[in-house]
Amino acid sequence: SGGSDDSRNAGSAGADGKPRPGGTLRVGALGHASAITRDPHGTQTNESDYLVIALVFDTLTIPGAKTNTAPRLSASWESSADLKTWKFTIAEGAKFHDGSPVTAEDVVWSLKRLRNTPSGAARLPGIQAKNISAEGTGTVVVVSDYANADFPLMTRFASFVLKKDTEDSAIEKAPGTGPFKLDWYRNGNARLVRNDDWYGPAVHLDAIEVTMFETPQAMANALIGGQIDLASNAGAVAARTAEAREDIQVLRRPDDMAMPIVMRTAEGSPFADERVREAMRLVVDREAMVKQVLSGYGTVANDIMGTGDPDYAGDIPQRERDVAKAKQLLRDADFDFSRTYELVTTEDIAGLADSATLFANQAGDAGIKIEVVKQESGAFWEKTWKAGDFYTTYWGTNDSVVFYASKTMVSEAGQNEAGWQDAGFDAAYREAISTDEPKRRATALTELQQIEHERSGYLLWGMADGIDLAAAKVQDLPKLAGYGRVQLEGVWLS
Amino acid sequence: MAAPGAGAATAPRRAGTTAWGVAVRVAGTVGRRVLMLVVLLALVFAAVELLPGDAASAAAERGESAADLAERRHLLGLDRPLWERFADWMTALPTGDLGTSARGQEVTELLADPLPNTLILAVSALVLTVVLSLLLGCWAATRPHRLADRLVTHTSTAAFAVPEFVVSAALLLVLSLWTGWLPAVTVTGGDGRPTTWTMLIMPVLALAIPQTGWNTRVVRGALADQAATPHVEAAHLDGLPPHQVMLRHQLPGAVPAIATGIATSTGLLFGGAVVVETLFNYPGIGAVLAGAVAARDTPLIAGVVICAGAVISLVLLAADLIRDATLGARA
Amino acid sequence: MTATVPVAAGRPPRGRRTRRRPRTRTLVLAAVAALPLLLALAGPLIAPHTVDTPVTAPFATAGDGAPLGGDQLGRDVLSRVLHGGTLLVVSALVVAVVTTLTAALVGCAAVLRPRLGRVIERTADIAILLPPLLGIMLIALAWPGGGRRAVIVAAIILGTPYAIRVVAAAASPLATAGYVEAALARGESTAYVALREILPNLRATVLTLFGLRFVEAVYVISMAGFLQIGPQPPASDWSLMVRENASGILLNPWAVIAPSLAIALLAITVNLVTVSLAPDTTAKAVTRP
Amino acid sequence: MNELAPAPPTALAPEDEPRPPVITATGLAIRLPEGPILLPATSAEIRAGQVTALMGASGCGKTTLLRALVGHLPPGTAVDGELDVLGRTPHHLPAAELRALRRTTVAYVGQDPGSALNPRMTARRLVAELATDPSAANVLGLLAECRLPVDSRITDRRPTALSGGQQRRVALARALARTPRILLLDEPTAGLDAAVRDDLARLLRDLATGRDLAVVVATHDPHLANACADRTIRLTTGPTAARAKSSTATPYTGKGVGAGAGEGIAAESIDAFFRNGRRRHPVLTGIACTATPGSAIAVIGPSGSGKTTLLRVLAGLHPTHTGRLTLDGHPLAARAQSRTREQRRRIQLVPQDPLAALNPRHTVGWQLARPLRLHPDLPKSARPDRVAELLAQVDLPAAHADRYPGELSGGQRQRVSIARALAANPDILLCDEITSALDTDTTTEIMDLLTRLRTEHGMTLIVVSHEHHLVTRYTDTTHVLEAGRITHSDPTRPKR
Ligand SMILES: Nc1ncnc2c1ncn2[C@@H]1O[C@H](COP(=O)(O)OP(=O)(O)OP(=O)(O)O)[C@@H](O)[C@H]1O
Ligand SMILES: Nc1ncnc2c1ncn2[C@@H]1O[C@H](COP(=O)(O)OP(=O)(O)OP(=O)(O)O)[C@@H](O)[C@H]1O
Ligand SMILES: [Mg+2]
Ligand SMILES: [Mg+2]
Repeated sequence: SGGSDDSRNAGSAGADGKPRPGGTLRVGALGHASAITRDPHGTQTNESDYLVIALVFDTLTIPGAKTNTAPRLSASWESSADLKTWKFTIAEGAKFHDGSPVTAEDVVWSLKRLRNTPSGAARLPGIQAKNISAEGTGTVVVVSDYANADFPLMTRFASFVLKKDTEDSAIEKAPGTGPFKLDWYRNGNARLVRNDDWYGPAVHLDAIEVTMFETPQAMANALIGGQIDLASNAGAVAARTAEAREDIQVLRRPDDMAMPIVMRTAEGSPFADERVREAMRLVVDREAMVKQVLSGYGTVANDIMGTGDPDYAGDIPQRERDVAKAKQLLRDADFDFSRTYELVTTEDIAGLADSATLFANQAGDAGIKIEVVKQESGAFWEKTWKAGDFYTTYWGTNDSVVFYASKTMVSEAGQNEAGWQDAGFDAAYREAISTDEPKRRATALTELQQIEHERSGYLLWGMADGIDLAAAKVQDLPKLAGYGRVQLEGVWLS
Repeated sequence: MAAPGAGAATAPRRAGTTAWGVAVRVAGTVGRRVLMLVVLLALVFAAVELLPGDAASAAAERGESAADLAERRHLLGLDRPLWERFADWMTALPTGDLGTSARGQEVTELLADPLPNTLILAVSALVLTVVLSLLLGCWAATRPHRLADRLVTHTSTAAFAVPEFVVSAALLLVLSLWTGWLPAVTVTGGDGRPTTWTMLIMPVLALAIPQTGWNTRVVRGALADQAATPHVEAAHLDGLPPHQVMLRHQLPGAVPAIATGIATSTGLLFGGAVVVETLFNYPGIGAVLAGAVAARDTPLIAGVVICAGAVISLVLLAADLIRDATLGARA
Repeated sequence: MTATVPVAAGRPPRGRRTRRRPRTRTLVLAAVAALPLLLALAGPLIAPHTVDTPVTAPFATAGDGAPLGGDQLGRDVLSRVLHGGTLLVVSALVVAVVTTLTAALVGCAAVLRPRLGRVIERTADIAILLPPLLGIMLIALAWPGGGRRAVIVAAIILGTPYAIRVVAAAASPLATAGYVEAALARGESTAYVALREILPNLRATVLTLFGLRFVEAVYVISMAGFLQIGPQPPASDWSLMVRENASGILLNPWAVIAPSLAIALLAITVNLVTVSLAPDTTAKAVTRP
Repeated sequence: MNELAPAPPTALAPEDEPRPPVITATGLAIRLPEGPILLPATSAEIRAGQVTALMGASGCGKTTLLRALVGHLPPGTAVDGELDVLGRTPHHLPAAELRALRRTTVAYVGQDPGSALNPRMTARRLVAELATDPSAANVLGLLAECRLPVDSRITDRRPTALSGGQQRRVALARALARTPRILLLDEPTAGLDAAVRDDLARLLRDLATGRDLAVVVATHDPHLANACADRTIRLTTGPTAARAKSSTATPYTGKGVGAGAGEGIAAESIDAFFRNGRRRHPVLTGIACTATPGSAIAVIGPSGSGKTTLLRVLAGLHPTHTGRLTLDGHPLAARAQSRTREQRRRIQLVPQDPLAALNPRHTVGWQLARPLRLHPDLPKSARPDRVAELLAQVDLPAAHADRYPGELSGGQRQRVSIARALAANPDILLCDEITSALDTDTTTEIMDLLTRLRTEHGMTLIVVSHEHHLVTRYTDTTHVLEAGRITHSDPTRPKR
């Protein structure tokens, strides 16, 4: 299956007509000096690093617009009938920057290297290193431990391909296969030049200069001051500032970021009772949250994760605020109103702590006392995440309902944030991933989403738009949510 | 009677008047400063150890298991006793090796680019601070209790109270966003340095303004103390012009206190750099430090501390030598 | 013919006569200067809105209901500014008072006990090598639940050695003063000598120190607040406001300017008060024989 | 109104050629509004080429008058009458003109010139700074003129390395360097021994005649006035400083602990030194002396021989020494802090420097009352009376109890310092140049008082002084201290 030709998801050539070749695009991206990573298989907490890596190296697949997995280094893929064995065919004419062709051996070596990193199990779920092999020079075979109709989805973000047997010490200078070659890299900043030999569609830009910014604010200031042409993921406030200016375009990429509130469903938690969770979901004023926390740059959500999925169940009725009903539910569930509940949050991303604050304020209307506790990022991820009763979390890839189901909601999921165990949900999930028959799959997915909407541990009040700011001359910017924003190879300057 | 005072003008030390004596004294002073740096490092090492969490968990990502963490801990050597790690780190120091960060990079390498950048920033700010605060302080001190004096005193107090981030915000708003005179942020080139020198102006100003406030107060205070000494009063009674009284009689006595004030400022400048560099996206040590503390990256923190400590030690050393010189130890 | 020598100090020479007459001018001055301080403390009583309910759009410009516009969540900037000073003032006061008192007592004792003096000098020398902000970060991180208390403790720990040094420096010439020796020789205790003989002569130093310590405490606490150590978001705090709202500075400058001004004003105020209380050190020069 | 008392006609100035006075004061009075009078109405004329001595009891306004001449009065003082210094009135001059007057015409050397010299400049630079001709030759000439041995390296030393007498002469050279027309000196001989004093007198005479200077010397020392003054102006005491007669006051003595009993204080093989870094620099060597109750011992010797140090050793204020101290046979610790309260109360020191001896932040009354607390048997209510009594004993009005030390004259401060030592009711009183700032009458009264305490209550007196007549009149044993050793000890006069 798969292999549609929308690798250029942002491909509409714009009203101005034909793309003009040449020019240097100056991009700002967020990052911290202390977190700089050069290894494509490392943990890139810096967007700037990920951007550079994603332009220099290629993954097997990339996020797409029509189907959420689009081909890249792998031109096409197919699975066995049991949905366990997947075969990826390497794109015609794919070459490393040093001129040598990309072979299946290179890909196998790279995937195995990825699998053997500390977080490899999470990045290639269900795949063991020994089950990755080459078939000839152009095909890679991956065997999953269980049926997984959505496996190609997993190869979108980290499956960067390097030359076989690249030394760890040579990683920083290792040739990639991507649309741009590394000219220089220094402390998070880099200059990339066009790879004229790229196997993909024509690249128009001569070069891309990446500047790392510690704060979105500094990045927005740089854009306003004309020091960069594109501020990647600049945030809503910067967008509002720029809105009035004609020389700056504001790009909204919907369904970019989810900031759900997690309620622990396990026994012993105050939210173990389904009715309490329902009440919480009724108490939140979603419009107000979107307006105040996201400055309006977002959409109301319906407690289902993966809003950008083409299979998203938009027909499930939107839950509205109903304080009276919430109170009734709470009373039925013998909810302890005298207690003050701690809502733990962290300040990793803009708006997260604000959402908690505002929610606490809204919950007060139903007589629920909530105190927001802000934890330092490290402590939050170590102590609260996956363990706390009541906390905020965030996810940046929202184009797959199944992705969330597998990663965070099915009973055995490694990152089951709410400790949720629901037999009905598990069954629906299994049904969905073990078939590639569209109708069966669609029914299963709808069922899955319905259960999630009713009973899960998530309160998803809204989705933040991804917001890029760009100078007026920048054309054909990527429009996909999340990491889709790094696909800058189609951009040109007018 | 020991005079544990920065500004206490004690009897001239006459430890040595020969070249050899001077050398011994200077060596002693340097040795003492180095020893203090070592003590400080030990303290910081221990303090970082007290922090909850460690480098392994800080560098971990979502989905890592306990076994992965233990493995990472072992790789980073975090399972060895603290003193052993400290000893290793210390013994490698003289070879210029600052150890390996929690993310496995050479600390020396991590600091190679940011440190010079921060030094450029801090030194420019320090020079500006010294010049401005001496001028303002002396100017105010020659007009005691007049409007100019009060104005300088209160303005400098306010300037000091207003932290760098407020000054930065104001500068940014006025000099860049509204007028467009200066680049809003620093953009670095392939050589790791800011591409134009104009990018330095705002960060330097943001650092220098609060410190100038503090040092103007110090200078003004030290000069007021000196003004109360009988020999300055006598100089006035001898009919010397005010600038001459200031330069020959008042200022030399105030130098030790001023020098200590400036040394303190150096520490504050490093702190301020953390904020200012973030706001102006300046590629310096401040950003590295902030990240290192968040990540409990002991070797990296220690690396930054030793750099900052060494610079402050140098300033203090200069202060020591100036104090000796003005007290006439070599007379 | 009677001529009066102008009072160089701008206020009557201190002494018996001025002591008896209430120092009206100083009192009035202090009262006026203390007004913003009181406002910071009493602000919550007169704030029009609560600090946590949005009343307008995020970063809305000044207008209906919100005289200084809205902050990043659309909460009333004016109310938050009025609320945001109390804790800052109280924390800074605590830091300044504790630091100054400790410094005054230990500093005086240090000059009477040279060994203690040397220990303190060394400690201060080491403390001075650690950039204060780094110290605060370490202490605050070592005590994660500490919040504001951690910052206060850190500010005290980091500020005291230097403050002691300043007092000791000012006190060291007094240790050999005739009256101190006379007091020691007639059998007074160290505490008495430190408190009643040395300290009164350091009034100017100690008051100035207090003023500067307060300002420094405001600086350090707001710096910590800016770095998200100490006061935590839903709370309104001037430094926090500056940080939170910095991104919207072009949308509603007041959200940043108002708390910044408040911080600056507070510092000037406290300084005015201490300056008006501190005796004029230059006045003593003229009463020499 | 004060009288102009013409000096004995020893003056060399020719009487037949009257020159206009350089300074004229007519009914000049200085007071604080609603406060005490600092200088009662005074008229005087001062002429060039003459040395004018300004004399009068302690606290009569000598220092105040000199300050008025350089336009340097305490802030807030009111000035009545006329003052004309070469056609100008100093306290009315704008800052710039006043500065020019001080720079070129009127040179003032204060009572304590040592601390008025910048400790960071060498003697040579100090003089050159003010010299109208700053050439090396001229500067050395000036220093030589002030009797400093210029051929030694002394001119390259900083003030801290100079003795008190040398400092005084550098200050004088600094004053002369700007070729002034008027030279004002305040108590130039306080604390100096006779030889230095005579030297100075000759120098002043030479300067007045040789340079045609108007020299004004404020002093309480009749010898100096006799030796060099052409004219003497006597200031009478103002009404507020009216003398309290001390003869009526009976000293309070408490229980008279240890009076007449015991063996007194004894020192054995005392070696005292100063530490300078690691090096020791000895001041006293092998000192042995005993003072039995009721005795009076004088310690004399040249300046810098260690007299003050010896007293401080006894008082426990100079702990860097070896040797044995005993009080009534019991060992006495080297540090005052290590002695018992009673021991500390029994030994009292009146220090040499009256300025530093009193805490500027406490009133005279407070400072006198404090030692009274050490008497367990003196009721609290009796303390104010006792304070008044102590003030009367040293010839000060009771109203001075309300004053701060800064509001007293040099001599008044010295007397308060004595009163404070007496307040502790000591058995041993250590007196370090306690009369250096006092006029003859006051000196006599104080010394008589101390003698009475000695004879009636067995108080031991150890006196350091330069004034030979005092030593011979009031003590019975003299120790001569030279370079840290007692070279000889003589009975001053037969024991009573
Ligand atoms: N600031 C002051 N406030 C009140 N009274 C003062 C002040 N200064 C000086 N006096 C008083 O003025 C008088 C004159 O003081 P002055 O110093 O001129 O005396 P003097 O003649 O120099 O005495 P001595 O020989 O003791 O030095 C003294 O009675 C003194 O108590
Ligand atoms: N702090 C010090 N350090 C080193 N030497 C000192 C110090 N103080 C005094 N001396 C020296 O000790 C010696 C004795 O001093 P002391 O004060 O006892 O002399 P004195 O006999 O009282 O002299 P005077 O008559 O001038 O008061 C002097 O030579 C002096 O230079
Ligand atoms: Mg006098
Ligand atoms: Mg002496």
